[in-house]
Amino acid sequence: MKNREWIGYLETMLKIRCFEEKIFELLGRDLIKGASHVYAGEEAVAVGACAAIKEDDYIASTHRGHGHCLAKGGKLPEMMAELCGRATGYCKGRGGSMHIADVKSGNLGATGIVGSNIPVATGAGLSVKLRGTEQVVLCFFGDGASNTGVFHESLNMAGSWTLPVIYICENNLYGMSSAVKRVCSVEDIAVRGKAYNMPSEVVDGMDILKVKEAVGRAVLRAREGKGPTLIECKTYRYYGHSRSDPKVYRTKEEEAEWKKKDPIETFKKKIFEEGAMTEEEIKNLEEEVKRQVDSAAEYALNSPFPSPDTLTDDVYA
Amino acid sequence: MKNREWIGYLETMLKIRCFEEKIFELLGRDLIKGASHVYAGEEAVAVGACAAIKEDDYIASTHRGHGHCLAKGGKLPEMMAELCGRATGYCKGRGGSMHIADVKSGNLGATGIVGSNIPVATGAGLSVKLRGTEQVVLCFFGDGASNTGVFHESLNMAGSWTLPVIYICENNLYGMSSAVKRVCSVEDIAVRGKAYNMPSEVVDGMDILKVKEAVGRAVLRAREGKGPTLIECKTYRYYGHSRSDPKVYRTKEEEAEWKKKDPIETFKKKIFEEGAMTEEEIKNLEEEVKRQVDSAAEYALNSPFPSPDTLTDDVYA
Amino acid sequence: MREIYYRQALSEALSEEMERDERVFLMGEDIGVYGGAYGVTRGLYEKFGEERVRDTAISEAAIAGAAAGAAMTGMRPVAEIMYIDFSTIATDQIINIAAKNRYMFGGKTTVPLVIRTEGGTGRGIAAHHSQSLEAWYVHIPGLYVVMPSTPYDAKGLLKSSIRNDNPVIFIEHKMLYGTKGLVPEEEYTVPLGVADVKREGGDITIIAYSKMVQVALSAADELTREGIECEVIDLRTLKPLDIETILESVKKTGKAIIVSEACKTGGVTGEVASQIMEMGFDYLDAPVIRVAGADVPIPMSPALEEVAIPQVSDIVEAVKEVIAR
Amino acid sequence: MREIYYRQALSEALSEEMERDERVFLMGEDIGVYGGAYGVTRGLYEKFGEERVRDTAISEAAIAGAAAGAAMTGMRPVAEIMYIDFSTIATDQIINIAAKNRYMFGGKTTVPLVIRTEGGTGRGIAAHHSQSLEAWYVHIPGLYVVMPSTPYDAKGLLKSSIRNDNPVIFIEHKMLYGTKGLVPEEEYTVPLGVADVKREGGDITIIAYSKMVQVALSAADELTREGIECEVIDLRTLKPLDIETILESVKKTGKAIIVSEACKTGGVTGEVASQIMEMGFDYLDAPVIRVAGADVPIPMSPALEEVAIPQVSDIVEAVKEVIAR
Ligand SMILES: Cc1ncc(C[n+]2csc(CCOP(=O)(O)OP(=O)(O)O)c2C)c(N)n1
Ligand SMILES: Cc1ncc(C[n+]2csc(CCOP(=O)(O)OP(=O)(O)O)c2C)c(N)n1
Ligand SMILES: [Mg+2]
Ligand SMILES: [Mg+2]
Repeated sequence: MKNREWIGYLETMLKIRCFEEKIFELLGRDLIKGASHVYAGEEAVAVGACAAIKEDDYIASTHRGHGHCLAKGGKLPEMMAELCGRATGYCKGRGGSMHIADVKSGNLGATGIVGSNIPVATGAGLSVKLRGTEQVVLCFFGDGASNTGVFHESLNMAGSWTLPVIYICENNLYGMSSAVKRVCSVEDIAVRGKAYNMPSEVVDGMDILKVKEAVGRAVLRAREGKGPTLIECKTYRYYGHSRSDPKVYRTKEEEAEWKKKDPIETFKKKIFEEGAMTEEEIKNLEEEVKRQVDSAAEYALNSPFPSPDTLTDDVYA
Repeated sequence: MKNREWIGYLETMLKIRCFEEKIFELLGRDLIKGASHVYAGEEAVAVGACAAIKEDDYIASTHRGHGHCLAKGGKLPEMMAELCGRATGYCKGRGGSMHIADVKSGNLGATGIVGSNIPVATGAGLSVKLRGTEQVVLCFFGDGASNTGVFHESLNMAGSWTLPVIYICENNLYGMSSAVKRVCSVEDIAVRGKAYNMPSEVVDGMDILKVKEAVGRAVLRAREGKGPTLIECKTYRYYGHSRSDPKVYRTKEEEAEWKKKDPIETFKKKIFEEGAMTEEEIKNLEEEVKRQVDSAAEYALNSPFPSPDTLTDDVYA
Repeated sequence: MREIYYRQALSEALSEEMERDERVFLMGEDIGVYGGAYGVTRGLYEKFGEERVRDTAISEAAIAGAAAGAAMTGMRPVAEIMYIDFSTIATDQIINIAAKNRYMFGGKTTVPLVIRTEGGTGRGIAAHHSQSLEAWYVHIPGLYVVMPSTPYDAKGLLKSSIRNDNPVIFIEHKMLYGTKGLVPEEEYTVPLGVADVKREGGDITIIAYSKMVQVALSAADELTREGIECEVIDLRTLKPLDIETILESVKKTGKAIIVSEACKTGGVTGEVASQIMEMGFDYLDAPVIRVAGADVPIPMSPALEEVAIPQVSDIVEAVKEVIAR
Repeated sequence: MREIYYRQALSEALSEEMERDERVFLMGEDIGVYGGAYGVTRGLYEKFGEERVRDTAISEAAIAGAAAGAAMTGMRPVAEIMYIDFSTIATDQIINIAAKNRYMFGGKTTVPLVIRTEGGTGRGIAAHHSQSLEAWYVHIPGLYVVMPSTPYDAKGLLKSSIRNDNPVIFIEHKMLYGTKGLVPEEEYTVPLGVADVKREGGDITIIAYSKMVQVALSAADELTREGIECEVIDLRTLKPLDIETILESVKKTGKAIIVSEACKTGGVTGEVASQIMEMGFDYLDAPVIRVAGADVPIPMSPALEEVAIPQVSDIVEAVKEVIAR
């Protein structure tokens, strides 16, 4: 049982990494327009967190949302098509990278406005409470987002109404070029839980099992009606903020240091050591994932663009 | 020396109380239009805090701003005229109660939008820092305001830039009808200082000397370049939120309990006990203040309304 | 038919819709025991309890955003933002999330929510409590904007807004809460997107909305004594705009003025006037004139507040000017 | 004269004004070592240091409010809000504080600040990064709204904005940063509130601003080949509007169209068209037609983004339509 789960986690992390590498390539070849904020390096957070919830639970995602979408059950072809602006994408090509949403799978959507998903997640939590289900909501956001006003208003709301929301801060040390050290008055975002009387903890965001464990505890509390939790995952984005970012604000040494803790490599090692998979099985899985991503890209690039006639569809229900 | 200061504090507190009672009366007689949020009961906060700063320091005020304005050196006639919407008021009658500002005396203004003075105060602190003076900024706001997004963004900014701003939360237990217990996820707003790595403390807001002391310490720190402080003053507003408020959300017992701690009565007692004034001197002072307030009201009610020709003056500099 | 207050009409709409549909709930500042700043929710807390009539902290952005999140997950929130002036704190959530999510996500979600707020001048409460910001929301695709002028419309339009599957900005007027009008006991709704001819007349069309409809009707009364018959159109819904009803009237009268309390520059009046010009230029005997608020922050002093917005006399004058051309 | 990029022209304006006046400083997200999302502040951090080129947290409301507080106490901040879409988080501070404090406080303070931001479509970055929200700010008394279309204007207008004692919303266009134009080496400024006739012509007036000026000029080129001479007016400052220059042109041509990327409904185009009608009705041979963005959130897909906003062909068509009347 554990084996099967672990293999699933590895597969999803590999999918994310491979997807992001493909995206980076397609951006470079100008086959994808617009901006894409890639998630490579942070896979353990989305996959670990989503491993702790069920299909009918919700997530709310960010501008760096491909990983969340895949971890919550998003399919490669529809995602790839969306990023390529095609009619077959999750959002019919209207959203692109920054607005990828698979509402059916419980993903309330990525957003281009940093922090703006936090009240939405909170409202989903309120909805759960009012409807009386046992669902929970995972709300992903970055260290930078923790400085926005809506972070504060939302966590206060969730705290005073004991809503079933787990706030997951992906602290990757920077918001664009701005180091937490320079623009944030605290080093550990988790400290901010105190301002809402909310349990909080710092977790190694490069370790999928630790993330899953921490989120799992919070989910349990939430399902028992004990309210929200703030979990800070220390992690790192491998690429620049966006493709054009020359990364002058950080050092090669720092990058190397973090890559040593690579969430996929360390988990592969663990899987191998615990005998859940052989090296060959791992290799096969990697190749299989690569094939899937390639075929998703092919599907996307062969898909039609949305017809201009559809421009004004769906503005209103 | 101490005597002279104490008498001054008492005089200002009396002025505020008497001013507010007059306002309440004029509202009832429909001689003042609009809304007025009166400060009676909270006098020790404004007067104690302003006693700790100098003339060229700044304050930023709230919708409940008459007390702050007087404590920072505002004059009764111009204030009264402003509340009555007259051309002779501080703002030429354009601001009224909710926007009273005496910019010359360092009062950056009251505001009708709860919380919106907090970034302004923070910016004034930044200005001080950039200009390299030793000024400080006192930023008043309520318990309710501590739940706004700008509270969070501003305190984070002040924390990370070590700005000379003292954030003074007037926790009077309610924001309009909403008890802190019901809408705020923490009981002591001071706890929120932790979210910004900011020193903070809770002070008895009914005791002017304690307020002055705490603010004084913070001012010293600020002038030494050691950054902002959050001070929470526990206090109580005697009247309803505004004149029409039937106060169904609180009990007569609670009101009586707080009135026992009346900031003016307790300070009068102290002054008398320490021999700074005789009972008669106190009585004379009270009468003198009453005369000043009455004469300010007369001045205001005899002042002209602004001429309609001036409607579009001063929209632009 | 009985006469009730605008405030009561709104309250009945909320109460009836909450009874009809358990997904409907209210959230906002001081809407519980306090009953709302203008008393619209009075009694609802006692009737429906604190789960469905939720007092919030002073957190306008979170109110709007949480309403959107709840709406996307099966509820039908009615969120109150006490003054439209404070909606400026929530605009990101209103326009970037609530208004756009459906389109942006490929039509795969709906965001059925109502933001009840109020605007306008008249109480001497100055520049942070007297604005008319409807033009902002009219500019945003994905939103409805509704502004009732009578108790009848208030009730019927609010019920329709709650049943609508799109985000609706429902803007009441502070000086209308205490006005009375005929409202049937029986259930009814008023459709969104349909203007109402509040008075017929053949000489000129006066287009107005919210409290200015009442002012326009007074002006029309005055003008009829001088032999000028005004047709008064109440827009009721500003977005989508019922341009057909307007054009039909202008076709008949050949002349129009538009009245609004909002600052003239950049207001909704410009949009309406332009649409008339674009689609009805050949009907026009004279330019469409706008009678609107001065371009100033609303001053507190009653001496200034009044002159900052259109009065009956301003409308009368504008009508005569247009007629005289 | 040398040719430089719009981006560089802006950068020079900032640098020169910071050298001229030590009260001028910059604050915003990623404007330091990163040099700003569109590179405008590149090099300024190195030149002026971190005190005067201040990187902020992601806190748009605090940025705008702190700028106002600094402005009221002797500084002249230039605050950058990376995208106008994010200015919706700061609208309370911009319109209720920065715009109103002077008037509300009896004229006893000034709030000299510039909010630099950018808007518009063209990069496939969808509905949260492509809006044109200038209409919102044009509606607010107390603000200036400036939208340059060329490197020359960008530099001259930004310098004037920084020297102006009022809050100025300075809106750049994402697709103009990489365009080049003639800019003198010597010091100059461009006055606020003055439109510029970018091309003379007697048959029709095309009014545009920001990037649409370039699109309109291309359309005019195309139309000249068919014998239609367009006068192209670049508004440059949207508030206050230079209606005199517009009326003068319309008096000559008798016809006008207005072009804007913003959603048509409730956009600035309606204001301009209405003012022309109100003040120049008798000059008009045909209705003033608006060529504007579709009423949709900007879609990411290049296939849709392009059709959502006016293209050269749309302008050409509209001109012909008006001429044909
Ligand atoms: C409200 C807002 N401000 C600024 C931006 C520009 N921006 C996009 S991502 C980003 C950094 C976000 O940092 P963080 O929350 O830490 O997420 P990360 O990118 O590190 O995953 C910024 C400033 C934005 N999209 N929205
Ligand atoms: C942004 C905003 N939301 C709501 C209001 C309405 N309102 C005015 S005062 C007030 C309560 C403020 O509470 P608090 O900050 O505790 O100050 P207090 O009135 O208790 O002094 C409310 C909700 C407002 N003026 N501004
Ligand atoms: Mg980050
Ligand atoms: Mg309070």
